[in-house]
Amino acid sequence: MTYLAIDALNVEIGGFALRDFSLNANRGEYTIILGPTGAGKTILLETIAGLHPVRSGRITVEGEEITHLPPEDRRIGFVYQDYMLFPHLSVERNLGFGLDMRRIDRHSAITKVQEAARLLGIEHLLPRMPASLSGGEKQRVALARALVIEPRLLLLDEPLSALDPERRESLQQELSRAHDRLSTTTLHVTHDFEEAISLGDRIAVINSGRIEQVGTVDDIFRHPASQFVARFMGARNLFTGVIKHQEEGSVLSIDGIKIAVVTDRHGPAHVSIRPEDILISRGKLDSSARNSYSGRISKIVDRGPLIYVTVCVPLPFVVIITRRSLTQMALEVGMEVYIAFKASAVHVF
Amino acid sequence: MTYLAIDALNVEIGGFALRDFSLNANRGEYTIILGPTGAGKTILLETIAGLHPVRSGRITVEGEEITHLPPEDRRIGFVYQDYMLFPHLSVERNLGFGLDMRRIDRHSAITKVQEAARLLGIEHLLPRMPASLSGGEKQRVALARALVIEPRLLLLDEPLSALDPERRESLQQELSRAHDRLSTTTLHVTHDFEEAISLGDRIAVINSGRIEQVGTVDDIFRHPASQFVARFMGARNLFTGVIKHQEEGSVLSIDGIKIAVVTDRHGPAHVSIRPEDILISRGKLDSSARNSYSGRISKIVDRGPLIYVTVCVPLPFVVIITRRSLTQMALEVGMEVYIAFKASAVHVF
Amino acid sequence: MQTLSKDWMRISFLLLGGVLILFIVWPLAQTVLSSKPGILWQTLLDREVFSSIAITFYSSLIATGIAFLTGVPLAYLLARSTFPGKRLIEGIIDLPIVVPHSAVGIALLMLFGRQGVLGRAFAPLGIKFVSAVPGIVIAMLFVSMSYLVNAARDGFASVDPRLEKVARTLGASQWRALWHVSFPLAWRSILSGMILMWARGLSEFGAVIILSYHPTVAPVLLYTRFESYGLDYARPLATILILSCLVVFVGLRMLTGRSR
Amino acid sequence: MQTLSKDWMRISFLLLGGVLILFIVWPLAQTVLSSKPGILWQTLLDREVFSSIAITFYSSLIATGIAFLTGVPLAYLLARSTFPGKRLIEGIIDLPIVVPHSAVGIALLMLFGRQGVLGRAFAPLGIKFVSAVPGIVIAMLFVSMSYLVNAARDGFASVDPRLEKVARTLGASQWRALWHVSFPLAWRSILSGMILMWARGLSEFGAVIILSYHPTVAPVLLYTRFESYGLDYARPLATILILSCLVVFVGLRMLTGRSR
Repeated sequence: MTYLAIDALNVEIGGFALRDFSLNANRGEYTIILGPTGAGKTILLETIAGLHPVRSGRITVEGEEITHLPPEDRRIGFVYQDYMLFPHLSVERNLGFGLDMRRIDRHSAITKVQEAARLLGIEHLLPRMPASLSGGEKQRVALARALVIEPRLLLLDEPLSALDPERRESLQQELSRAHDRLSTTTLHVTHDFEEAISLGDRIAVINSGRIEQVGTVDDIFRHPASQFVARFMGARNLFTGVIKHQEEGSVLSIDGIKIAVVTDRHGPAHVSIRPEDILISRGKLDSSARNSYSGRISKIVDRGPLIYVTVCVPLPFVVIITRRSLTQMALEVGMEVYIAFKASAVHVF
Repeated sequence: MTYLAIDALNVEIGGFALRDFSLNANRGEYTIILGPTGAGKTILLETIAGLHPVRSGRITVEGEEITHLPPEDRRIGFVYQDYMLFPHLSVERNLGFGLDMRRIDRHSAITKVQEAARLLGIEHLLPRMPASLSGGEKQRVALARALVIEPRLLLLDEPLSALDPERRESLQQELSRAHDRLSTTTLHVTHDFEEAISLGDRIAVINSGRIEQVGTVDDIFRHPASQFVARFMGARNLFTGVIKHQEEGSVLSIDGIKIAVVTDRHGPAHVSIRPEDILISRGKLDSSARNSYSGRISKIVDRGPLIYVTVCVPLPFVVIITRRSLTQMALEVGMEVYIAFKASAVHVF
Repeated sequence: MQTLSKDWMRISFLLLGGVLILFIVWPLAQTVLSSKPGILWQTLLDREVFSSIAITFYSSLIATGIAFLTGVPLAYLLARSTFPGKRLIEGIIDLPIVVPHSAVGIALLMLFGRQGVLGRAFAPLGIKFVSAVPGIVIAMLFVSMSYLVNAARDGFASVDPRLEKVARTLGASQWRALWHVSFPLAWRSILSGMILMWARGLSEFGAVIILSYHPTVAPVLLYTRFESYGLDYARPLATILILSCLVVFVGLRMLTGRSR
Repeated sequence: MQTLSKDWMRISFLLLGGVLILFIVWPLAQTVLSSKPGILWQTLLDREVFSSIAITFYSSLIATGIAFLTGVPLAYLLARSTFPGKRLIEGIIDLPIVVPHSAVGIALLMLFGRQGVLGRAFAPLGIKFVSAVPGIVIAMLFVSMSYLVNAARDGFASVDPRLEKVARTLGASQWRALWHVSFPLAWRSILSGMILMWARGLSEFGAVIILSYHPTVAPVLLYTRFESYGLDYARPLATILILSCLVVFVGLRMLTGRSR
């Protein structure tokens, strides 16, 4: 049975609207809601949390309808992009706020706060005031505050976007770890494509208040359901595989094909290669490019000055070349060609 | 004789200081002052315009000392990055402001305003109010307003940085055109490396209130005088040549070497190629890369995981490769190699 | 030369402004400095003076309390909601600043006087407004409530509404979210508004004198002493009033960066 | 349920705030509405009323003019410069709002009275302040200048100083840059400050009555009529004062988005 069911929701708030919005999630699932800025992602989450009146439609959690329940009776954790810690309360009292409001007895409240702080590694911050925390610390406190009430649903509104890149990675791991441990059903809103891919069991792409597509990363990337999804994903060579460290350097294996990469990471990972970084030739290449494959051209798309050539290795690689290269090399569909790209051109995330 | 001479200027304004700042310019010269954000470029210009008191040092124009002259007596045109049009005056009265203040008679004032408006192609905007103009239009008006007083010196404070890329190019041409026509001695401040290269007869690189180096584009690029200049320029393959349209596409010629490029421009131009976009190999390459040259390795610099290889074609190209490629190909200084890069990897500006 | 010409404009502006500053400071300073401490102390011990000051202080405190109960919720609505007529209400809140004080007294008397609608309505409850503390309170309330409502509205407006939203998701009712989050965060603004309102209430004369000659508030007592016995007799009380307002005002300034 | 609980808090807040709004509007409305137009007209034709209104209006206008000449330059300095004692000056500018009006009258009388330092200094010039228009003007100036200075300062602060710098490079002296650029751009704020100051000056009673019983300003005339003949006789004049303030105030509101 679906754990969270949003059914034909209609909401209208100051010029913005959700229309016939439907989305389901199973217990413990981590769903990424991916959409461009201004797609109404925050309003969607606020509506699920009960902060906006619903015109029509239903929201149910575990079969219980919560559509018209006030937010304080929903037990849904919410983390805003810019933290929204209570500036007049210490970290400890921020974490305890939800328990105080629910009139949990003092003793078990202290235990729960301690537990949540331990889970996110912020025990040492408990006596501090929010103003003295760094961005990453604030974010962790906001997450702990939402988790301490043992929410039935966790809503994250672009939780990583206000952080600098290094912090981002560590908090991303924190999120994964917390989710693995607690398996709280989570909706995580973002406009960042790579964030979506690294975190989501599944991704829902939304645009102007409407679901465009829901599916796995591969589904959405390989079979975009609409023009918008295709455009939003962009033309990229995106692959998922396992990175191993070998003598000659790191190698990512996908379906038996090995791609040399430059990274410290290992284990499952995603990589992308920009189509303009791939070289195509009719003869075998002997160059500094460590990745070199032979394949067959499966598609040639003409886009004015630039030509998109898809080469199946059999893994499909999209390569961008100039019109002149196309005529010079006389490329045609079905032709056997070589492609090559440098290990440093492979983006791992 | 130098037209503008700034000699050992010392200025201190709210925590920021110019120290022993010296800079000369000949009549009609277009000098770019290039430096990172926060290097004190705006304060430098404001000081030259007379808006900050000078502690010590001298500023002379045409031999006349202006160090302590009030700004209204200097006849120095100033264009701020964010236009600073007078919002309560029409474009026409904005242009005429400097003439009114100088009590130029009404008839010749109208003529001068018309001329300046014609030079910058804003005659149709004269009756409009500044609030109704686009960014590019505002910029043109601000430029015309500064030029209408026939300044002895024109100071431009990041005049292009507030524009979007397309506007930028057209206003950049406007600037060149106005300068070619009027040959007003100009100081143009920017933090944008490419803007500096496309516009400057000469470039002065400044950092924290101090001149680091003054010279031609080539001087600064090829022979950085300091660590800072070298770092700020970055490791790029930068060349200057002439673009011609040929049957097979556009080609840039430099010292007899031809580089295929993708562009609509022709005539003198600069190009840069990122070192990581160049492929290196020991045998001749037959690929989609339209630019392919043989040359000799003149230098190999080891920077940890990445290696910088300089190949003289004899034009020197810097190529970045991985350590593994280096050992695999057994590259050594003096070795004959081939390099290749795609026409689309060449950045023209 | 540049610095010199700059200085000329600055200097003339400072001189002009200095005249205005001097015009404010000189009379107050002279009044305070020319009073002997012994006489001030004696004046304070005067029963009539003491009771008038006491009445002034606590009437203004009651008026501030009433404005707190009614005006702070209104300020919250003005900061958080948009509704038709909002701009009108904001205008009405600012209105008492410009209505002549003696006209305020007349208008209040027409409504709260013995013949007035509310005067008659409250009479059975034993509350009368003419020549009574309730009259003083409503006069003070009328002329000074703007300061509290505006300060409280600005205070609430500076609290991010999403803090309340987060509190709601954490289990706080709307009321508790206001009480535990927005109210403590707006408290400094509200408090400074209350102090300003209280001080403005203390200083009211025109509206109060029409409603209540007896009991007498301090500004009215000051006036009657001046009328009956002349300047020298009025001066110590004036000094005491100015000094107590200065203390309140300095306290206010220390509480907030800028009071306005 | 959520909307309902939301509404409960809103409704109770609106009710509480409504009491306050009603408290402001009702007395004013009743005063205005219960006066017959014929009687108002007759009152206006009364020589004593007409001259008191004229004196009030032009005294306040003169006070506003003086504050414009001295306070606007000061406001410019406060907006554009930082100098030691700036915060102190800002405090002094706000001070008149909290000083009791009758104490202001006493303090001014001590300085400008027949025995006062300035009173004696101005006497040879034929200017006297007690029972004379100059006294009315200084009383009004004291209690109302804060509004103009603060509005002008905010107005100047909102003009980018670089606009003046550009004007300087175009050949404007410092003074002309101020006059042709900053002043026109701050003009709306300054004008609204002048209107507010003027209206506040009109409404002053406590400070004025101590300095000048004759010539009589309208708020004082209102009070003396009430004292001598009672409420019914005072009402038409109160109505006229309230109406003229309302007109000024609505004009102010239309001039600026929000007056504060």
